[in-house]
Amino acid sequence: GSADPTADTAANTQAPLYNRLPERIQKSGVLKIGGSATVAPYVFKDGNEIVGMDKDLMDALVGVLGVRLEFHDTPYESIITGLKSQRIDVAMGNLSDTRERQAVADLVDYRMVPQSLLVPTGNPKGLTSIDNLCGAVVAGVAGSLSDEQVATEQNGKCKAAGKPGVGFSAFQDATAAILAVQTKRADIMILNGAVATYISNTTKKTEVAGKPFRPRYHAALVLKTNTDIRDALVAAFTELIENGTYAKLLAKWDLAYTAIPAPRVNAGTT
Amino acid sequence: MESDPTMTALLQVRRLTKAFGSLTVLSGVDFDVERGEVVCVLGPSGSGKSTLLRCINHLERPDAGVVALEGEIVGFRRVGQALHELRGSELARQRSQIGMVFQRFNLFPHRTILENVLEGLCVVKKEPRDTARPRALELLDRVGLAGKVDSYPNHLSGGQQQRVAIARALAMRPKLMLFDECTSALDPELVSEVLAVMKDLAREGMTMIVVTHEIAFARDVADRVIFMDAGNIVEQGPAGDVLGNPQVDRTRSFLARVM
Amino acid sequence: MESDPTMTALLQVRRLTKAFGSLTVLSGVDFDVERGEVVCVLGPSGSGKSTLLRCINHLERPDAGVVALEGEIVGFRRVGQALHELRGSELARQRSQIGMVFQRFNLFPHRTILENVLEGLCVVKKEPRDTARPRALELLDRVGLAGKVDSYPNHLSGGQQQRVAIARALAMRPKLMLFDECTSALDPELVSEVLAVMKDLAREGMTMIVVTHEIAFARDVADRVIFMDAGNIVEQGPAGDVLGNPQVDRTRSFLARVM
Amino acid sequence: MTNVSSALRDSDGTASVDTMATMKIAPVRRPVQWIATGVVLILLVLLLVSVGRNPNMGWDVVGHYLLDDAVLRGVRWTLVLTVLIMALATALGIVVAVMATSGNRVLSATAALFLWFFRGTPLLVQIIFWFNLALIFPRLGPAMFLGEGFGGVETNSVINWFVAALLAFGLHQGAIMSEIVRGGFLGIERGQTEAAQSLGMTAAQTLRRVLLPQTLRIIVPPSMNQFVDVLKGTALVAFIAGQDLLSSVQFIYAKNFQVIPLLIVASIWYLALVSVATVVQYFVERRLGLGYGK
Amino acid sequence: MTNVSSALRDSDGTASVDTMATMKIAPVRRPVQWIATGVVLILLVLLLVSVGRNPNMGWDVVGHYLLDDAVLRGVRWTLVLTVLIMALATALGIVVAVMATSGNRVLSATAALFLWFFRGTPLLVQIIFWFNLALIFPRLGPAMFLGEGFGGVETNSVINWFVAALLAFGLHQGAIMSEIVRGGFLGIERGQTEAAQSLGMTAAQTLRRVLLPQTLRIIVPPSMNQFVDVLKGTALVAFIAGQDLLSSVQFIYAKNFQVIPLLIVASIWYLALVSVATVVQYFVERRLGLGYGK
Ligand SMILES: Nc1ncnc2c1ncn2[C@@H]1O[C@H](COP(=O)(O)OP(=O)(O)OP(=O)(O)O)[C@@H](O)[C@H]1O
Ligand SMILES: Nc1ncnc2c1ncn2[C@@H]1O[C@H](COP(=O)(O)OP(=O)(O)OP(=O)(O)O)[C@@H](O)[C@H]1O
Ligand SMILES: [Mg+2]
Ligand SMILES: [Mg+2]
Repeated sequence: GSADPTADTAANTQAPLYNRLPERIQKSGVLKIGGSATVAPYVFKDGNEIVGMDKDLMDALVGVLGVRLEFHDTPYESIITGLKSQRIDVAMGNLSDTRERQAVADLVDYRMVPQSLLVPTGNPKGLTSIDNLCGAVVAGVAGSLSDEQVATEQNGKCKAAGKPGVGFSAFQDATAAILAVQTKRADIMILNGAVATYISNTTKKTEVAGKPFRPRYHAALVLKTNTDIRDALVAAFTELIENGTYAKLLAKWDLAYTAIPAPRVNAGTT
Repeated sequence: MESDPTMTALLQVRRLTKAFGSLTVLSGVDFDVERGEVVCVLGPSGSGKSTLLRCINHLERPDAGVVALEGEIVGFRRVGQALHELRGSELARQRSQIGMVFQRFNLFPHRTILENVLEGLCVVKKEPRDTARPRALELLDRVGLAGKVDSYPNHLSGGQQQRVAIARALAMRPKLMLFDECTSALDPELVSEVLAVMKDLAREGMTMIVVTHEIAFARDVADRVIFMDAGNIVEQGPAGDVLGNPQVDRTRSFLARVM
Repeated sequence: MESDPTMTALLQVRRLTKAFGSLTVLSGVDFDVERGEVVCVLGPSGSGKSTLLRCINHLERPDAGVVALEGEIVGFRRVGQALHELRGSELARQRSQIGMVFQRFNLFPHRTILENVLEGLCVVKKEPRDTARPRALELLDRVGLAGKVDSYPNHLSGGQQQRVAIARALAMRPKLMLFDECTSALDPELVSEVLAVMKDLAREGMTMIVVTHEIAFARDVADRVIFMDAGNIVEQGPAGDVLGNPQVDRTRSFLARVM
Repeated sequence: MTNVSSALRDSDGTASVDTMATMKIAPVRRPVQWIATGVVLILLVLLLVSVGRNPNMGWDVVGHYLLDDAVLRGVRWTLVLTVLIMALATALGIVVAVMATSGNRVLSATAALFLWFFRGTPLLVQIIFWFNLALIFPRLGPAMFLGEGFGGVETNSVINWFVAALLAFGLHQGAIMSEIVRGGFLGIERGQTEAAQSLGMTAAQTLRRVLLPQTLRIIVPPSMNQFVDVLKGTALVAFIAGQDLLSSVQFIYAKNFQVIPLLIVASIWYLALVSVATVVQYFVERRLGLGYGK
Repeated sequence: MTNVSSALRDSDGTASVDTMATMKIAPVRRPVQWIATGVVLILLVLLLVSVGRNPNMGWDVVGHYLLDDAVLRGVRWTLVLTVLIMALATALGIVVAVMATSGNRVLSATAALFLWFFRGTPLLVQIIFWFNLALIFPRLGPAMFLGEGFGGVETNSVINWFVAALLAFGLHQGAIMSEIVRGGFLGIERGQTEAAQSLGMTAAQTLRRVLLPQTLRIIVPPSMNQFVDVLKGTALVAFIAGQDLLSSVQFIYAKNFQVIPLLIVASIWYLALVSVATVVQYFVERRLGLGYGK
């Protein structure tokens, strides 16, 4: 595992929420948080350094909890197993809160992110909303939840209206999906709004079309048995929201629109 | 190449020369073989006997000189004043007229012995299996293997394998048969069964060139014996003369050692 | 196993029996070999000659009967009223006292011929290279290969390879040497050079068992000839008697065919 | 007739050689072997029980998804892909191996270049390239060499994930197979070619009737390694929106986080497919081995 | 001394055999070969130009990242991993091959089971399993067989991505190498073992001094295929947060989305490494080939 070299402050027993932490974490003085460092702008690598919106949030969290952050780059496959084998205590990143996932872990919701439409620059097909997708091909990321669902729904609607249907292909990750849009294999991507904004700012070949829609919670995962850590996280997020750090950080990454008034637990409804 | 086939010898070898790198293996060999003649080639190891046979059916490309079967050059075509090498089906047709039996049998191990004999007939001569089969069976019967037609080569003794190899070559109705030490890889007791088949062939008038170390066979069967050393024909003549009363030292010392 | 080595024959073979599946290859073979004796074993292919040699140095495990070298059972240890097979280093030590030369040479192709001869000395006898080397060179000189010590086996002629194989076996100072048709894979002219080395060995008093088809060699060198057929010793006696005046039909017909 | 000279002594308790020749040879016993078997088996059972009862393995989830429609569809695609790829790769491998051993310098250089490139580049890269070929060549045909204007068919209409996978895997495995086939050719004695030639077979007939059938026997075992490799390797099609076995379980666990049980589902299927393939291999080898060995 | 009987005719313009025997044999010309070379080369150049000038290839980005620190670090990790894995796999392969051919039924069954399992399960699954071994065995040691109470070292402290990769690849490649080594053993004549035995070598000496050195020569070419496979296959460590070449470019394009140029960077490195390996192979084969062939 790769510990973040920037986070090596010693345990601070004076921190406001130090006493909310379970004893074993107080003893070790370390909170181990895992996430996949391949999703800009949430957690990604800049050179050798782990950066991103969620990385900033993690630093702020351990700040109010008074422990040191140990970040583990943890690909999706190893998140639950990592929690169970205690390689990590918490998982954060581009993780949506859904009913299915609530069956496996407890999710502390700390942000609400809508979906966006990403199209080639100039939007050649003039696609601006999920309601005019008839005849288009949608690219999405395997396992991301809304895109496939949206495509299927719209496909049904178009067919019912006697129009050409909506095609859908799911790719391993966002980079592969973007290539599909670039090669005109797909006409449009449906993806997480923050990621879409980041991509359109980075590549110049794509732009965000229409308005964001269907927001959903992003959450930090803990094992269901670790209610103590869950509660500590809720308290920490509450503290960050109240002391203004939360708003400041979201603003820094142009994500102020994803703010929620208070953290919630397992609030996802789809 | 409109020569009258009845006027020339069946096989004419002229100035045949072959080198491997700096090693000259044949240095201008000349001889003829008449129809029905049996020629035995003797000589020490490395003297070029195998290379001579291999040049005759163009398994080896000579550096100079020619081999002609019934007046037709083997392996080359004359264009103006030069010879151009033949390729593909034309060369294959010429080779199919010359049968060859190898020291190590070289049967096709993945086919039964009947299929081995049918192979040339069906693939090269494109005879239908129905008509080829009786002929193959007849040949296998003739070499004494009628009972083994469905065996695989590796399940036969060396002597049996070599007899299949002879049958396989005969199936093509060759005009000339080449034998390259075809009994040297055999157990002593098995040698005689192969030699017996070859004697029969000779008696029936097949033209044969036989490279061998079996002096007794040469004496009994050969019309002519050729003795080679270092890529040259050192001595040749009727079997009785060369073997009984060799004129050249090299022949004499060789015969002393192997007899 | 405390027998007095000077009182018994060097090698005793008793009731030696071996079958492969349902095929009995040796059916109770008995014979002795005295110190310094040269025994030639003749017989048709498949009569069990190779299997006999291979049982003597326990490359093949007999089904019944024993082989004893200087009164010590080869390959087994007596425990109460039964024989238990030896394994590992004890068997290896026994084998190192019996040299064997194979039909197909079986030199180690990845080592030079000097290294081939050193292999047994350095690996099995654990002699230091410095002392082993002069002995290996002397042996290679003795078989006439002093000039080739750094060649690889595949670059030598068959006759040369077989002479290296003999040197390799001799390097172990064996009490008994076994030769299994060690000239059958050779060109006729090369046979004599190997036989010459073997004659020298015999003259120097090495005890040898020689499976061969070279009748002339047997007549010249053997103290005794054993004729085998179908896993039995059919006839044995002084070379002159067995070869000149065979008593048994099978021997007579075999000799007629290979002589 | 024999000149047996050994003394028939039985002094100081040692048996004479003649006595020993009548003794029973003890059947080979291997107590260590049996103890080892026992220990290995017990450890294996303990390990299996330990793994089997581990709640993290989620056997109920495994059971639920083992015959799930999406998984079965994945199995079908994986099989179809693998079979087609191996067929393509074998054909290509034979052609390239013939080129490499042809003695024609242009052909053998082309073969070497082919091998170098397609064996040396990561498969993932090749897959992504083929799938996104339109990025480089929007149209296939003369336009590829001469420029847009010269026309050709639209690339995206020809290359879907399936075609891209076939091309990428086929070329890559073709390169590997060519080495295997070349090894097979080297394993056939020179005398076989010469025997065929002296019967009057042309080079093509020799190849088809003599060399290839014999090579087959040699190349089946290493090809099996390749088959298994491709079977599992097709998982890479997940990168180009393909639908093989592994990507179908990835789709499922991406939603429900049941990573371990779903990977077990995939493993069970792969092991089953490999086992079936091994049985098939056994019979194929037996058929091809006719005429060899005992 | 010769009995030449051919008539020295030169009628109707045909040369006699004797005349033809003096003719020059035309040097082999292959016009088709040269035309083919030309066409292939021209097409290749056109293709290269077409690809080279394509803006989507992003050659400036390629140049920028080719020697990037993160990429170089990836190259180093890939090399270290590959070399260690191959060393491990070869050692393991030899042991398993010896077991498989030992004639001891327990050993050969164990070898077969090993092969079946580790060759048959997808590598990805094996990697994820090893990385998350703590899930099944929180402690390594007696606890694995007997239950938590019996102690052992903490699994997560032992198994990081590197150890997990070594284990997963080492076992998987070890299974494949065992088949390769077994093939090598089969390729050695039985006579070699017998010659060694009759010199008095023990089984271990025979293996070490006679069989293995000769096997080496046979197994180097297929091992090379495996080496190349592992070199590229290590990319799978991306699934367990490893840091090899391919994952290091994936990290970069996750940030800047320059997928194609960065895949080209990886390809260039892989091709370079494979080329170096091929050159090394050439010299190794030449050394091992001493004593064989001409
Ligand atoms: N393909 C080849 N390349 C190089 N040298 C060769 C080749 N074929 C044969 N030679 C060499 O040419 C010489 C003559 O070989 P050839 O096989 O014709 O002899 P031979 O008389 O048949 O001997 P033998 O009785 O051993 O079969 C030998 O020195 C041999 O090493
Ligand atoms: N390992 C084995 N398995 C089965 N049968 C065998 C084996 N070794 C030898 N045989 C058979 O045992 C018989 C005797 O073989 P052996 O090699 O001892 O005969 P030989 O007298 O040496 O014959 P040759 O002169 O051909 O070498 C033969 O029929 C042979 O096929
Ligand atoms: Mg020859
Ligand atoms: Mg024998």
